[in-house]
Amino acid sequence: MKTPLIDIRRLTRDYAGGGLFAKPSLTRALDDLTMTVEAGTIHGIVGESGCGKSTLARILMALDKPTSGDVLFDGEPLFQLSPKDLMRKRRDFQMVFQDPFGSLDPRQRVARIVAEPLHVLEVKPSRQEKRDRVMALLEAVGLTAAQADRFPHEFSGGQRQRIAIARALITEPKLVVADEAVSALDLSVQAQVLNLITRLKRERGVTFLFITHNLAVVDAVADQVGVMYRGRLVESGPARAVFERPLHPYTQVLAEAEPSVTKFGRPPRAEPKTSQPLKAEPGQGCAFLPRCRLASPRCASEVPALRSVLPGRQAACHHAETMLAEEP
Amino acid sequence: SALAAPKTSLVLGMNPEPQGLDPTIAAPVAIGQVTWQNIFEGLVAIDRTGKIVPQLAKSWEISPDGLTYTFHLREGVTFHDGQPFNSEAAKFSLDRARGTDSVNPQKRFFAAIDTVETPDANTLVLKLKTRNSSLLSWLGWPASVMVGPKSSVNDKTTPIGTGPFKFVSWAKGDRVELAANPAYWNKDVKLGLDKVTFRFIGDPQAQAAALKSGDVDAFPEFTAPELIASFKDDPKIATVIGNTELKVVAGMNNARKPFSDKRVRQALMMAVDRATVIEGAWSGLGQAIGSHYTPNDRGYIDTTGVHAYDPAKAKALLAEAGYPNGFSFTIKTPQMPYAPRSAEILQAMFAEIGVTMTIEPTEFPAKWVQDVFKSTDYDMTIVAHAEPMDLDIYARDPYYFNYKNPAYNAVLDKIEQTTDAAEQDKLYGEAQTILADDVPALYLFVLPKLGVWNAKLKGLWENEPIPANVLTEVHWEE
Amino acid sequence: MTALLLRRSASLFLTLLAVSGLIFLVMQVLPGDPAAIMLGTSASADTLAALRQELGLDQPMLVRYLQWIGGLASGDLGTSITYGVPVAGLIGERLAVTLPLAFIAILLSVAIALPLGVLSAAKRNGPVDYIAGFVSQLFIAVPGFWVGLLLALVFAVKLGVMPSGGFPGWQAGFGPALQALVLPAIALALQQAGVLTRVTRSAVAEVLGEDFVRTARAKGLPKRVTLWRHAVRNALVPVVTILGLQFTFLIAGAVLIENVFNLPGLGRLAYQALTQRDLVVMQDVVMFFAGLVILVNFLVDMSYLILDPRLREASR
Amino acid sequence: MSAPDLPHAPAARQRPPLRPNLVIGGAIVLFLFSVALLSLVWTPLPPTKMQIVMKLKAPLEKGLFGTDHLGRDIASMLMAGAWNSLSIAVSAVLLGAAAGTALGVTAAARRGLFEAISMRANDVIFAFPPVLSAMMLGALLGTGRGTAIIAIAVFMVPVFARITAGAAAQVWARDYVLAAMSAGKGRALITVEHVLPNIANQIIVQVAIQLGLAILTEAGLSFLGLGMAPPAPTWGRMLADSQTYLGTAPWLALMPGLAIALTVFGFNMLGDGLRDLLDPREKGRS
Amino acid sequence: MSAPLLDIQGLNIAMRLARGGRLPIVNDLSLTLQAGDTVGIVGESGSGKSLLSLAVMGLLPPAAVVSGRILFEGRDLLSLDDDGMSEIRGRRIGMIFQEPMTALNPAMTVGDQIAEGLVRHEKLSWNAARDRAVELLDRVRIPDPKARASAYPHQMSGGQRQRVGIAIAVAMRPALMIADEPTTALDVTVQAEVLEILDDLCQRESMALMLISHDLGVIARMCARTLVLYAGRRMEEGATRAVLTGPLNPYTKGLLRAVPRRRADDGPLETIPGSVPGFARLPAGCVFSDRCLDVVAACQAGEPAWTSPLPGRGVRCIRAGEEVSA
Ligand SMILES: Nc1ncnc2c1ncn2[C@@H]1O[C@H](COP(=O)(O)OP(=O)(O)OP(=O)(O)O)[C@@H](O)[C@H]1O
Ligand SMILES: Nc1ncnc2c1ncn2[C@@H]1O[C@H](COP(=O)(O)OP(=O)(O)OP(=O)(O)O)[C@@H](O)[C@H]1O
Ligand SMILES: [Mg+2]
Ligand SMILES: [Mg+2]
Repeated sequence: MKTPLIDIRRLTRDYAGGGLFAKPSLTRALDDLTMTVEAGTIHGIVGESGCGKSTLARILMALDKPTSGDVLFDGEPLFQLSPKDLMRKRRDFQMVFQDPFGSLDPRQRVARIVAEPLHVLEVKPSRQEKRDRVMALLEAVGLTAAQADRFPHEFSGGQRQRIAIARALITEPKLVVADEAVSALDLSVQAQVLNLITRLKRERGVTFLFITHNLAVVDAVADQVGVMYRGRLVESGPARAVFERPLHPYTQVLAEAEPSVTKFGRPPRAEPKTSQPLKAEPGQGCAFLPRCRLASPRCASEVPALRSVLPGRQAACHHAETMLAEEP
Repeated sequence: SALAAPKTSLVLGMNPEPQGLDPTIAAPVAIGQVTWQNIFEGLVAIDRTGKIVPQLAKSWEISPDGLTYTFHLREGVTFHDGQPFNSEAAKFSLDRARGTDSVNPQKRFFAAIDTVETPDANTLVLKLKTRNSSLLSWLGWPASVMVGPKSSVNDKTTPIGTGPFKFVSWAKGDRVELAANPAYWNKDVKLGLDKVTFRFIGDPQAQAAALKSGDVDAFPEFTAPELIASFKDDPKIATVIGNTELKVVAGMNNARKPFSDKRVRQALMMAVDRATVIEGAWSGLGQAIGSHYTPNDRGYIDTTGVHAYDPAKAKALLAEAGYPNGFSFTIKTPQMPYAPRSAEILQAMFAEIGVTMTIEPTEFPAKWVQDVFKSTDYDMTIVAHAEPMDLDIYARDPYYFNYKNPAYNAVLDKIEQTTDAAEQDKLYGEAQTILADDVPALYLFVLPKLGVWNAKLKGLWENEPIPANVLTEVHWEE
Repeated sequence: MTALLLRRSASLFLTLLAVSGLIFLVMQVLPGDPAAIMLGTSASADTLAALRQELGLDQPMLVRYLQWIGGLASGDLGTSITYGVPVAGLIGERLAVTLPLAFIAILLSVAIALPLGVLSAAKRNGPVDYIAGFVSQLFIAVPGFWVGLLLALVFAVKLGVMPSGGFPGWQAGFGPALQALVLPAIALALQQAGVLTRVTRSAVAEVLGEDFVRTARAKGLPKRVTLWRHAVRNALVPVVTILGLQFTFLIAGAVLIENVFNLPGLGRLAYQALTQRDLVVMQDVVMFFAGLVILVNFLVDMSYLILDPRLREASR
Repeated sequence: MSAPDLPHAPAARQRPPLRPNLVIGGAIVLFLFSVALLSLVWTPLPPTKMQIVMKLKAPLEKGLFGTDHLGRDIASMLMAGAWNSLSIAVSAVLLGAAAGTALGVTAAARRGLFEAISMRANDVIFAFPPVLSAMMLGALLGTGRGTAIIAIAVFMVPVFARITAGAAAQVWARDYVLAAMSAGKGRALITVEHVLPNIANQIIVQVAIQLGLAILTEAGLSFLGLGMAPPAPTWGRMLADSQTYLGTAPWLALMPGLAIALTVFGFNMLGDGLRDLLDPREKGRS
Repeated sequence: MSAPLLDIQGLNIAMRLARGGRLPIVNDLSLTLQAGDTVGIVGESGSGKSLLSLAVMGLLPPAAVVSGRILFEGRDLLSLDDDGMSEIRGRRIGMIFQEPMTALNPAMTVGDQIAEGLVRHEKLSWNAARDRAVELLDRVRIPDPKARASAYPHQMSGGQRQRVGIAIAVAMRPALMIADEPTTALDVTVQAEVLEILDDLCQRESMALMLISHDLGVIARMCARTLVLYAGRRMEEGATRAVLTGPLNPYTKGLLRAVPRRRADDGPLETIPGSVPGFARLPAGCVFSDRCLDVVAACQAGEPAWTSPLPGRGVRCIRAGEEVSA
C-alpha cells in the first residue's frame, strides 16, 4: 500500500480562552482526529458549523499548531520540520478560502495576487517567468490574460474564486485545501467552480481536501468523505457509499435534513426518540448522544472509537452494525 | 455699588499671585506687595517718596565709626496674635534672617551685622563688622520686617505682623483678604478701610474688564499699557502714571565676543531708537534712560544723549570694530510682556545696521535664572531690574553682565565711604556716565507704574520707590 | 465580570504607576531649581542650600520618588513648595472650580450634540443634516480660547451681563458661582459638541443601516421609536468612547480657558506651578490629571458592559 | 444584506461623484498651502517689518487686513503665519502618524505581550493632556518650532496607534492575510504588502482630521507662549498678542482666529470628503 | 374566489444612483397571494428578491424608486404613509430576515424584542407582553423559554436567534409572512427545524407565506407555488412541483441542472455559461439571452412578454410555447 499524501495522527487542538487575568477555559476544536488522504483524490469533509473543519484546515496548512498529534505530509511530519524546511514544503500545499470577497487583497492586481505563493520558491523566478506562469494558470481556470491587471472588485464571486484557485495552484502543489470554497456562490457559479476542481484533479492530479457543510456538493465531486462531529471524525469512506448507506446516526440525520429539489413538501416526521434522553459526563461517552436516536447506556460511558465497519468504511458508533442492518 | 456712607472696603487687583505670604523667606515681589506695611512692618520704613522713616524703631543713633546702630523701639506694640513686640522679637527677627539656616532671600543685607544685643526691652543694638551705608535703607525692605517669635513658622500661610491690617484668609489662586487691625499701635493713623481684598488676575483683558465692571476697585500696577487708553474716557476711573524702579535693560555678556568690544556695544546702543521702543513695546508710556538709573533716584543725570540714536554712526562703529557686515547673536527673552515686545523691536532695529538677532524665548524664572544668571550662558538678554539704586550690580563679581571696570568699582567704593550727600550725588552722576559710555547693557526705559483705580479712591501711591501697596492712607472720598 | 473588573483594575494600577514614574522623571530633568526661584537673584549659595535642605530637595531621587508615591498611596500629597500648604487642600480648592467647569461643559456638549447628531443621522442628507454638519464643523474649527475671548468681550465688556472672569467661590452662593462658569463652560463645550455631534451622527447613521433596525421597523414601530429605542442605544458605545477620548482635550482646553477667564482652576495651578517649579504641586497635579484621564477611560470601558451586553460575556 | 451591494459582473467601478465637502475642503486646503508657499517668496510687505507710526490701522486703512500694535501688515503676517502653522502641523502629524502607525501595525502583527505593553504605553502618553505635556516639554527643551512639533506629535502617536492597531487587526483577520501566511510570508512582509495598503485610506483620512487638530493645538501653544520664537508670526501668537486690543482693534483677533477656523474647517471637510471617497462602507448607503 | 390577500401588479423598482440617473432593478412584477398560500421566490443572488420583499414591507432603502401597485387586503401599500404602514407592518405582515446574527438588537433582551411589537400594536402592558413573549418562544420550540426570554441575542445560537426572529414575526399572527432567506445562514439540521416551525404556522393559522430563497430544495420543501426571478424579472411561475419537474424557461432549466448531484457518468456538472450581467449592462431583448442555450435571433429583438401557456403557469420566454406543445 502506498503512503497516503496526508496522514493525520491523533490530532487535537484546544483553544484556550480568557486572558492574562481571567480564568482559563478550554475549547476542544479537534478531538483526537485520525485520518488519511490519498493522493489524487477529492476528499470531502462535512459537518455542522463549529465542528472544527476550519481548524483542521488551518493545521493542515501549518498556519496553526496542534495541541497534540501530528500530520505527516508525504511521509514527513509537518510540525517537526525546521522553519526552512517547512517553508520549502509550503509550495506543496495551498488553500482556497470560503469568502471570495475577503480572500483577495482588494488593493492588489490579479497578477500579483496569483503570484503571491511563488514567494516560497527557493529560486525566485524572473518577472517574465512569473508573468508566464500566472497567465498560464489564469487560462487554466478559465480567465483571460487581459484580466490579470484588474483588481478583484472587478470580478464576480465565481471569477474571484477561480482567481483564488489559480493562486493556490501556481506552485504546482500536491494538495489544495478548499475550506467552504463554494458555499458563498450561486448555484450556476458553484457548478462552474466544482467542475474546475474536478478537472484539475483529473488533469493535474491535484489532491483536494474539500471542506463544506453542503452534502450535495460533496456528493457531487468527492471521492472520499469524512463526517465530523464536535471535533471528531465520526464516519469516513467513499462518498457515494457513505451517503447511500450512512453508518453513523449523525450522517443519517445530515442526509435526511438536506433539502433537495426532488423532495417536495413536508418530509415524514422523524420518529420521536424512544429512549430516555441520556446524558454523558463531559469527556466521556459519545458527543452525539443527546441527539442520537440509537442512544444506549454504553454510549454514555464509552467514547466510540473510529473503526472499520466495512472494507474502506469507518464509523465511530457503537451501533454501526445496527445501522448497517436497517433497511436504507 | 454706591452707598451713601463712604465705602470702607477695597478690592485691589494684582498680578501675579504671591507665593506664600512671608516676605522674609521668599523673593517674589508680590509677597511684599500684599504684606509689607499692611501686615508686616520693619524697624524703619520707606515712604512714598523713597525716604527712610522710623517705624517700629521710633529713633536710632549711629556711632561715628558707623559700626554701632542703636534702635529705640516703640512701646506697647503687639503682634496681631497678642505677642508683644520688643527687643527680643526684633533680635529674633534679625537672627532668623541672618542665621546659618536662614532662607531669607536677602540674607546679604545682614551680612555686615556682627552681633545683635538687647540691653533692655526697648533697645536694640547692632554691632557691624564693616561700615555699610545701605543697611538702614535695607532694614526698611520687605525682607527685613519684624516677625513674631512664636508665629513666624506659619507666616508663609498665616502671616502675623504688627501692621494696620490683619490677615483673614487666602483663597489660593484667587484672593487674599485682610481686615483692619483695631489694636494698631499707631493711633495717629486713621484707617480709611476696614476690609481689603487682594484679587489676583493674570490676564490683562480680564483685569480691564474687572475694573470697568467694578469687580475690582484698583489696579495699582496694571499690566497692559495698550489698554490704558481705553480707561481714558471713563470718568469713574482714574489712570495715574507714575514712576517705578523697574529699569528695562538688555544686558550683554561682556565677556563674550563680540560684546567684549566696547565699540560693538556702543554701536548697538546707537542703533536703538528708545522712543520707538517705548512706543512699540509699552504704548509710549515709560521713560528713556541712558544708564542703570531712574529719574527718581538721587543724583540722576540724563545720559540718553551719550549714544543717541544714529544708525549711520552705529554702522561705522561696527565696521571699525571689525564687523562691517554685522554679526549674528541670540537674545534670551523671558516671557514677561515687555521683554519679547522690546526684543522684537530691537531685532528690527539691529537688522537696519546689519546685525541679526535671533530671539530665544527663555522661561523666567526657571530657565532664565539657570542659563543667564547662574551660568552666564547667553549673548544678550532683556529684563527689568527692580531694585532701587542698584548700580552696585555692575561692580559685583560674578554678575551676569560679566562687566569689569576698575574705574567704575572705584567710584562705587567712594560712594560707600562718603557721608556727604552732595558728594554722593556727584559720584552717582559719575557712575551713570561711565555706564552710559561703556554700555555693559543696552539701557532702554523705565517701566511706568500704571495705576488705574476708581476716581473716588484716594491715598494710593502714585510712584513706586519700592514695590508695595501701602493701604494705610487709602480711603474713599465722596 | 468580577474577573474583568479585577483585570482592568490591575492594568489601571500598572498604568498609573508607569505614569507616576514618567511624571517624576520629567520633573527631575526640568531645568530650574525651585529653591533658586523662590529666593530670587540675590540669594547666596548657603541660603540656597539651606532652603534645598528644608524642602528635602537634597535627597536622592529614588528616595524622593518613593516618598512621593508612598505619600500618594496614603493620601498625603506633600506640601507645596511655594504656597507652603498641603497640596491635597490646594488641589481640592481648585477642583471646586475645574470639576464643575468640566462637568458643565460635558453636560452642555452632550445636550447640544446628542439631539443634533441623532437628528442629522435620522434626516441624513436633508437640510437639517447639512446645517448641523456645518455648525458642528464650525464648532470644531474655532479655537475654544478664542471663543472665550469673544464671549468675554461681548457678554462681559460690551453687554456687562456676565462676569468677565474670576471666580467668586462657592461660598458666594450658587448663583454667582455658576454664573462665573457659564461663559468658560460654553467656550469649552462648543468644540466637544462639534466633535460629539459628528460622532453621534455617524454612529447613529451606521446603526440605522443595521439589520436589526429593519427588524424593528418590520415589527411596525414608527421611525421615532426605532430611532431612540434601537438606534441611539446601540450608537452609544462609540459616542461614549469619543467622550472618553475627548476628555483629555477637555482638560487641555480647560488649562487655556481658565487662563482666559482667570479662573482659579487646576489648569492654572499647573501652569503656575510649572513656572514656579513647584515640583510637588506640579507632579501631583499632572498625576491627578493623568489619573483622571485614565480613570475616565476606565469608566468608559466599564460603561461598555452596561451598554453592550455582548461584552459582559466576552469579559468572563 | 451581504452580497447584493457587490458587483456581479466585471463592471468598471464607477467613480463616485465629487462630494461637496471634498471639493470645499480640498479647495480650502489647496488655497492655504498655496498661500503658505507663496509667503516664502512674496508677501505684500515683509511680515516682520515694523512701522510703529502705522500701528493699529484698521483693515483697508493700511494693508488688506490692517496693521498690528507694531505697525506690521496683518495680511503679510497671516500669510507667513500660514506657512509656520501649516509646516508645524504637517511635520507634527506626519511624525506622529509615522510613529503611531508603526506602533499600531506592529502591535497588530505581534499581538500578545508586545501589543499589551505598547497599548498600555499609549494609554500612559494619552493620559497627559496635550497642553500639559507641551508645557513640560517647553520647559524641558525650550520653546520653538521643534518643541511645538514634538509636543504635538507626541500626542498624535497614541491616536494613530489606536486607529491603526484596530484597523490592522481587522486586516489580519482577513483570509488574504492567511493566504499570504500560507505562502510563507513573514509578519513584517505581510504588514508592508497587505496591511498597510489596506489601512492607508483610514490613515489618510485621519491625517486630514488630525491636521486640523494640530493647527488648533499649535495655536493654543503659541497662545500660551510655547510656540515658535518671535518674530516668525504664527496665528496663535497673533491671537495671544491681540488679546488686549480686543476692545480697540478687534480685527487683530478676528483675522488670525478666522484663519485658524478656516484651516481646521478645510482639513475636516477634506477628511470627511476623503472618508466618503475612500471608505467603501459609506458608499453603499445613502 | 375572494379578493386576494396580496396583489402585486406591475411593480417596478429602480435605484437612484449617486451620480444621478436611475438603475431599474425589478421590472413588471405581478404576484397574487391568497390567505394560506405559500409561494417561493427563487433566483440568483442580486436578482431582486429582497427588494421585492422590502417593497411589500414599505422598507425599501431611500434610494429606491417604486411604481406599480401593491394591494394588501384591498389597500394600496405604496400610497400609505409611514404611520399607515406602521399599522400594517408587524400586525398584518410579518417578516423574517436572512441574517439571524445581525437581525436582532444586540443590546435588548430577546423577550423585550418580541414584546415590543405587542406593546405597540396590541396595547399590552410591558409585563403582559413579556409573558406573551415567553409563550411565543415556547411556540418556536426554544427550550426553557422563561429563562431565555431575558437572554441577549449573542447568548443564543444562530438557529435559536432565527427562531426568535420567527417569534417576533408571528407575534401578532400576521396574515402574511415574508421570509427572506430565513435559513441560508443555518446548518442543514437547524434549517430543517426552522422550516418545520414555519410550516406548522402556515398549516395551523392559515398564514400566507412568501418564502424567498435561492435554494431550490428549500422551496420544494415549503412552497406550493414558485416564482423564478432573473435580473429583476419574473421568468417563470407555477406550482412548485410543476416548475421544478417541468420547467418551461431555459433559466429555470439551467438552475435545475446546476444543482449539484452526482452524475452517473462522472462527467462535469452542467452549468449556465457566463455570469449574471449586472443591471447596468443587461443584454438587449430577453435579459437571459446572452447565457441561454436555446437562444434564437428573435430573443434579442425585444423583451418577451409574460405569457400563460398552461393553466396556473406563467413564463417569460418566446420559445415556451414550443416547449408546451412538444
Ligand atoms: N481562535 C479561536 N479561539 C478560540 N476558539 C476557537 C478559535 N477558532 C475556533 N474556535 C472554536 O473551535 C471550534 C471549531 O471552530 P472551526 O472554525 O474550526 O469550526 P468550523 O467547522 O470551521 O465551523 P464553520 O462551519 O462555522 O466554519 C468552534 O467551537 C470555535 O468556536
Ligand atoms: N441600497 C441599494 N442601492 C443600490 N442598489 C441596490 C441597493 N440594494 C440592492 N441593490 C441592488 O438591487 C439588486 C437586487 O438586490 P436584492 O437585495 O433584492 O437581491 P437578492 O435577490 O435579495 O440577492 P441575495 O440573494 O444576494 O440576497 C442588486 O443588484 C443590488 O445590487
Ligand atoms: Mg469554518
Ligand atoms: Mg436578499
